[in-house]
Amino acid sequence: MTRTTPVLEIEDLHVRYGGSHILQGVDCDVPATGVTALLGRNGVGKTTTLRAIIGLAPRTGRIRLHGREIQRLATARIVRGGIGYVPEDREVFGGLTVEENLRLVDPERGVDAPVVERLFPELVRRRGQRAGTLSGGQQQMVALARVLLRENALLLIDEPTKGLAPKLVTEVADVLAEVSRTTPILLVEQNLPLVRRIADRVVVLDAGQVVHRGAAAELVADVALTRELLGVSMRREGAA
Amino acid sequence: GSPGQPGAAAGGGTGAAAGGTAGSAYKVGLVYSKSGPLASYGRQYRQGLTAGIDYATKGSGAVAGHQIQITEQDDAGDPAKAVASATDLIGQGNKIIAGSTASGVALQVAPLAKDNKILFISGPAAADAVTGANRYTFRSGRQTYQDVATAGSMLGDVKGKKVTVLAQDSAFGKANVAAVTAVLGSKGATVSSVEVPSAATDLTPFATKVKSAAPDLLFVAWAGANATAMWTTLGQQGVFDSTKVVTGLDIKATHTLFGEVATKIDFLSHFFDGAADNAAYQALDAGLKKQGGSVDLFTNDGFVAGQMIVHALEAGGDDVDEMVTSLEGWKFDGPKGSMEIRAQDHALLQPMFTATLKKDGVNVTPQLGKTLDPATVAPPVTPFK
Amino acid sequence: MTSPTDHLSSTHTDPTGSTHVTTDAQDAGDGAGVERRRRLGRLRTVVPAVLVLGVLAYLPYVAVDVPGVLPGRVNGPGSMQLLATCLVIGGVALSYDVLFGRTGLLSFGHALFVAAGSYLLTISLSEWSMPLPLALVTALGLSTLLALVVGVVALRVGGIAFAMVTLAFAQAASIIVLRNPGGATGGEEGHPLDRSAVPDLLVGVANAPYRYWLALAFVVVAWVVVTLVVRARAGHAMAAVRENEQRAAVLGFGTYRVRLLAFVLGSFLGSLGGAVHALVLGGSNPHLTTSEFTLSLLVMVVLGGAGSRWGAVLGGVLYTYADARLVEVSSAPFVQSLPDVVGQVLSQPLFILGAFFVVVVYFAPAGLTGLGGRLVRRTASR
Amino acid sequence: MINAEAVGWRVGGAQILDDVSLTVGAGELLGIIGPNGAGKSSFVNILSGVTRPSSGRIMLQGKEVTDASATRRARMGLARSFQTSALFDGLTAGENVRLAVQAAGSAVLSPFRGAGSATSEVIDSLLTRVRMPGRARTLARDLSHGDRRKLELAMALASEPAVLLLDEPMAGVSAEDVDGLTEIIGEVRDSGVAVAMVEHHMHVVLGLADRVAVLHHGQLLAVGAPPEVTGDERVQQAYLGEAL
Amino acid sequence: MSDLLLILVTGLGLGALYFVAASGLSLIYGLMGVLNFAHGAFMTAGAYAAWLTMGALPTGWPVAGRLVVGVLVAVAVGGLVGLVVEVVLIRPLYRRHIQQVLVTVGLSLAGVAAAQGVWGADPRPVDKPAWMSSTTDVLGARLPNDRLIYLLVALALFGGLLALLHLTRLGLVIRAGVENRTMVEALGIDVHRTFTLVFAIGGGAAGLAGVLYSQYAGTVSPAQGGSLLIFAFIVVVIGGMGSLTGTAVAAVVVGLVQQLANYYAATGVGDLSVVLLLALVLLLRPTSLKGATA
Ligand SMILES: Nc1ncnc2c1ncn2[C@@H]1O[C@H](COP(=O)(O)OP(=O)(O)OP(=O)(O)O)[C@@H](O)[C@H]1O
Ligand SMILES: Nc1ncnc2c1ncn2[C@@H]1O[C@H](COP(=O)(O)OP(=O)(O)OP(=O)(O)O)[C@@H](O)[C@H]1O
Ligand SMILES: [Mg+2]
Ligand SMILES: [Mg+2]
Repeated sequence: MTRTTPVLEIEDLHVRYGGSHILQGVDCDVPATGVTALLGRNGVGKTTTLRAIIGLAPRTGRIRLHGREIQRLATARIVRGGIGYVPEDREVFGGLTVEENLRLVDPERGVDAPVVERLFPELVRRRGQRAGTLSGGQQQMVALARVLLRENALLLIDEPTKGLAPKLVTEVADVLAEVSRTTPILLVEQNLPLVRRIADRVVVLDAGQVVHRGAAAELVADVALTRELLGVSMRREGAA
Repeated sequence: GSPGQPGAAAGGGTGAAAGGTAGSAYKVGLVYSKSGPLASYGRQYRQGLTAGIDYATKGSGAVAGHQIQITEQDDAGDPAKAVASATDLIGQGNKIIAGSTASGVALQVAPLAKDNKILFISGPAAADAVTGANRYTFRSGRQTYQDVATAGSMLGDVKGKKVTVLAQDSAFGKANVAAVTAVLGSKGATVSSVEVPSAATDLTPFATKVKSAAPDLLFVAWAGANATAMWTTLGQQGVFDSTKVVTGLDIKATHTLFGEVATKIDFLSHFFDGAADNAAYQALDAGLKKQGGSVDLFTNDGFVAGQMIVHALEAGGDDVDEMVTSLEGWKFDGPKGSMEIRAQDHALLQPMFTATLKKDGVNVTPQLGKTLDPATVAPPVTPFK
Repeated sequence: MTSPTDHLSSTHTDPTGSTHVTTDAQDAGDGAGVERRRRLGRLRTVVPAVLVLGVLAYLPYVAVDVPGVLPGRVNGPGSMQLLATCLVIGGVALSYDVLFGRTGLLSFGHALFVAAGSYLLTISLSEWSMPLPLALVTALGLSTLLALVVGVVALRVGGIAFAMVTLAFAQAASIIVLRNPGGATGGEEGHPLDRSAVPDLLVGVANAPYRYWLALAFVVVAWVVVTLVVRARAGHAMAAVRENEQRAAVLGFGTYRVRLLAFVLGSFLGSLGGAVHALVLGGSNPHLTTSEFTLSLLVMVVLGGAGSRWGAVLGGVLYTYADARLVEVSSAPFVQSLPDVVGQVLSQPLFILGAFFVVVVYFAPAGLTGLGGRLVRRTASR
Repeated sequence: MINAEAVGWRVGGAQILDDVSLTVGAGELLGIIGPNGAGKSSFVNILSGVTRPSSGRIMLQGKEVTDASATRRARMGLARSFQTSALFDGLTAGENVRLAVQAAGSAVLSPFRGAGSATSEVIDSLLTRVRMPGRARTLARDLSHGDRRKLELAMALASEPAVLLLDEPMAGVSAEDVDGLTEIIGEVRDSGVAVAMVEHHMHVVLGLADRVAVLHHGQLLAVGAPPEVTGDERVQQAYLGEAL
Repeated sequence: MSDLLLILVTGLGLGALYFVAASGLSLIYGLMGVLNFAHGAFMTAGAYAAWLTMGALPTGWPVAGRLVVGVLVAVAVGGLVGLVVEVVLIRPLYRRHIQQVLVTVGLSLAGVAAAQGVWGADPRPVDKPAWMSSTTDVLGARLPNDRLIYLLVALALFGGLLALLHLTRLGLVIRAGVENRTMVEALGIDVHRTFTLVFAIGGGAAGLAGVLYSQYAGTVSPAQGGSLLIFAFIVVVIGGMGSLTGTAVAAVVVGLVQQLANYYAATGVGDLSVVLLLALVLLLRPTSLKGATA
């Protein structure tokens, strides 16, 4: 791997909610290419990390996007600065139509943007349906399409395949792989086979701290390490 | 040690202010609207009261060497607050309570007077029910019945005439309808009423109803903010073309609110600037000027209350029953003219006025019509329950 | 979108992540020592309550002057009457919290039941010439029946819609009271209490301490009832309905029945408060029927802290106290000395109350008790 | 234990479910799979009484419950979890479970009936069972996503139901815990409960299900033993694709 | 016949007034979930602003001219009040809907009291153009001219607001922000400004309603806004909470029902008619209020 300057640098990131100290000094870089997977057990702070980057969690520490500090900016500014965010619970606008959901980001093209037509033809068919009545998988498509409408310096994607049918998981994996060719992605994912397939690097969190950093292939190869960090082996999972 | 008597003062004394010894003050409590919707009535009353006490004590503010010490409390028009304030004042040893700008307050405070055997002199509250409430309750203003009787006088002989009452559908409105029916109906008029729900915003339907009833006399009993809209609507629908319209004249600030039709209305009046002239009136006028006020509707009630308080104290000193006895049947001259407190039910018999409004530019001033004799507008006797 | 329960999420959490709603229930601890801890916990809620009750019950013997705070002596009639009114309203606020804080029912019609208790008592005493006990039973019975009927209808909808239906019912009642049907309610002038029908101990200025005790007794009754209910299954069911109604239904709670129970229970306590109010004040007045009164109940509960017994009572007491005493502030000399416009504005008690309320909502969103709890914890952790 | 007979559901002019008939017997686990938007959650909603079908009948323990409320069905021994967690957010995890335990009790709703004190052990054991011990005092709102899923399952188990409906219990659960939860669900089934489970994790479905039903565009595409179904070409086409 | 015409026309005029009063309320509620109890105070502010303005302008001007300036000032003042209230009081309480509502309750108490302190509780007369206080004879009915003005203003407001919500990007952002403000921000859209704008628009509409109502009543008084607010609430609820079209329909229905009941029904029914209507709608069509329940 060539050593380029990272797109995102996180130094000593802390998040506290009242008395509980959720992130306790996270340090990591996201390189300017490929997929970086953020892994960890339930509740270790993966989502919180993404939310802290985007400015949705109360944070201290330093976060730099392309060398520019962003930890004091408001969410909207950060996003306009080039970070796209796909939240864990999809959070589509249920009362708005599919079309309106997309037009929110791209007033001109919306559903008719080439990227949507190519990746999510289902949405084009359902453009007039209220997003709240879409199935879980369909909503995930809206959430993804929404950020892809814009040029991004970095995408933060939180468990995009959660609740998707196997076939769609494959499709989403393909979409992400393709997107990652042009845009770096910081991906939170529980589906280890998918991680193995598209991630270049992994960062593993435990109890609010980074406990492992390295190439994805390395982790996959090391059964003992995988078991220690994540409680399972990637290989066996993949066999299922 | 043992806790002693609940409510007793420290050291087991009997009541905080036994008072009475020469030189100590006579305590008078005032419970009236200093704030709230009736605050301007309250202010007039208060200014009148100061002038009245001044007049009756010849400027000394004292009765037989005892200074009259007034303690005020604001009821904001809320009976609950009034009861609490009155309890407090009575507890502090006030033997006389005066005030009650709102009828609700008067009717809830009156029982306290009886319970605690203190003198209560109700203020501007117009409810008929205050008269005859109990032996300890008096009033210093007029009552609804006297208003209505004044209106009736404007028709001359009402026999066979059609009278319509336009009133709000509330206890106040109903009281007016009942009074009109009693006063004019008994003299042979046919009385009907148009009652307006308190929730109504647009009054056109009621104006239309009045119009189609085509009465000889329309009596309007209205209290509330949408009076201007009501008058405008009556004017627009042409009620004034065919009917004599009578209503009560309220405080000065409202004289400009009749809009276009101001000069077409016949007013009955309890009191206004220029309604009468005697020593008491001049004292009132002078007293108000000193306080930066001017003669207006309820300044009379305050002034009269002042006269009654001083008279009661002169005769009774500290003895409430003496005070009551001294007031019963008392005849005196108030700013309106000669007054009499009827012994049977403590009705305040007093002259009433009729008036019209004169517009000159933006100014609107009332002009005196007739002055009615107390007897012709006297309410029937309602003995104590 | 919004539901009246949204707020609860914020009211019940403070930044430390602990909750106050659940103090009764935090015994879901681990195995051993649970029983002891529970008993301790119970002790911790009972002891302060008994202490406060003791102090309050003794007040009529305290002949101390607290100038500015109370009118005259603590046990003087004025102070006693004022405190009695405060307590009654505090109890009524507690009854409202059964609906609002516990079950998440935003009712704008609670005034209806308080007024029903008050008016039905005064009416059955003088109009129907009943003896006091019978009149009391009649008033409570009829009010509860009314609550049942209104509840059955209004609970068909939820959220803001429920608020508006209850408002509609209360408005209707308010209009009816003002219309003075058959001379029964006295219209805007209210209906005085028939003095001859109640014990002498409750009449007259000198007996204000007895009215005070009566009010205190009402608060105790309401407190005990609410405590029992909150600890019982029904209380847990109410919390479940408040937090997530659909979920509660799927678990097998009859949510309609739970809400109805809360509604009727709250209304029953409210009408009891209304009846005591009539006795303490010596009459019923139409202010009780207005939606402003319900609104002020809401204000009280939030002021003190929704979903907490201390909060509701404290809110009610403080609100009533402030409402009564602010008049003094407005006429204070320093206000008179202010520039004209400022002075004119400040001389309106409602202005001060409204502004104070905004400040409380703003700086103590969990209510005054929440604020107190936070301070206690903060100093403790130092 | 529970059967759906020719269930159909239309909403807003669209036929979401069409003539679906399925039965789950005691001690049986039926896996329900199908593409996103096939109508799986809608079907679970109809079984549990959250929505009413436009046609067809639902039988629970031999009685018709088509028009019975969710509450009634819960009382008859039916429990369910939701696809997107539906918890009492303002209460702690322990209280959530306790409510579920209490709701299951058949006692009438008496305002003065005690809350029941023996439940704290039950609560702890339930939480331990779903692999989240020691979280009893955390507010549900503050739980991480995976923990919410587990709590959801604990609540469904709390009532010791006769019929258990699970809507994607594994979604978002960390890989480590998937096996554990799979095991729990297996145990529940083995204790004689009729379980219907919607799930996209194929290895979970294949490992657990006695039979698998495939929904596609609101219709039953196939029902049968797992190998049979996964072997079906149409199922591969519509649902599995080339699995990862 | 002429009576019926008169009742219908005044009913429509009343409905128009209710709509103007309710539209700002509905907008703010629908979009921000804040049931704005201070709306009445906003209306009062508008009414007094217009009254003061009209009084300050040279009396040589025609009344209609002064009124037009007054209306503009009232809308501006209403908008400004809304803006300030949102920025200072509502925004920091973001997501705590009940607290937001309570703040507005506090404001409504304080606002009315302040007006009362400064200008007194008594109503003050306002100037009304002569044409507006006169009538036009149609089929024997004397129709008050001002009702036509109210109708036109209401129609223009309705059209303008609909266009704003459904045709503009601002409208789209507003509708999305209502559902999930955080997510709108996470899409890179500054939602604060949008919401402030909504409050300002709502406040402006309230200011407008305030002047119209003071013209209607012929006076200004501190409690005026509050009395209109009750009807505005009812209209908003019947209209389905936050639906602008629903609000418009409900306003007309409430206006007409009130007038008809007051004229044709026995005394007492008119009083309860609106409340009965509300209860009926809620009980027969509770689903139309789902938006409010969810
Ligand atoms: N608003 C909050 N207040 C308090 N604690 C919170 C809050 N949000 C999250 N937490 C806590 O922070 C921790 C980390 O949560 P987070 O959602 O980041 O976990 P995660 O790694 O994404 O887990 P999962 O895989 O389950 O999604 C959890 O223990 C959670 O309970
Ligand atoms: N109220 C509604 N109005 C219109 N369409 C609806 C409504 N509810 C559901 N649908 C549609 O019905 C279909 C089935 O939805 P359902 O949620 O049951 O899917 P699912 O099989 O659970 O999908 P997933 O696996 O993604 O959760 C979807 O296409 C959805 O868009
Ligand atoms: Mg997460
Ligand atoms: Mg689903």
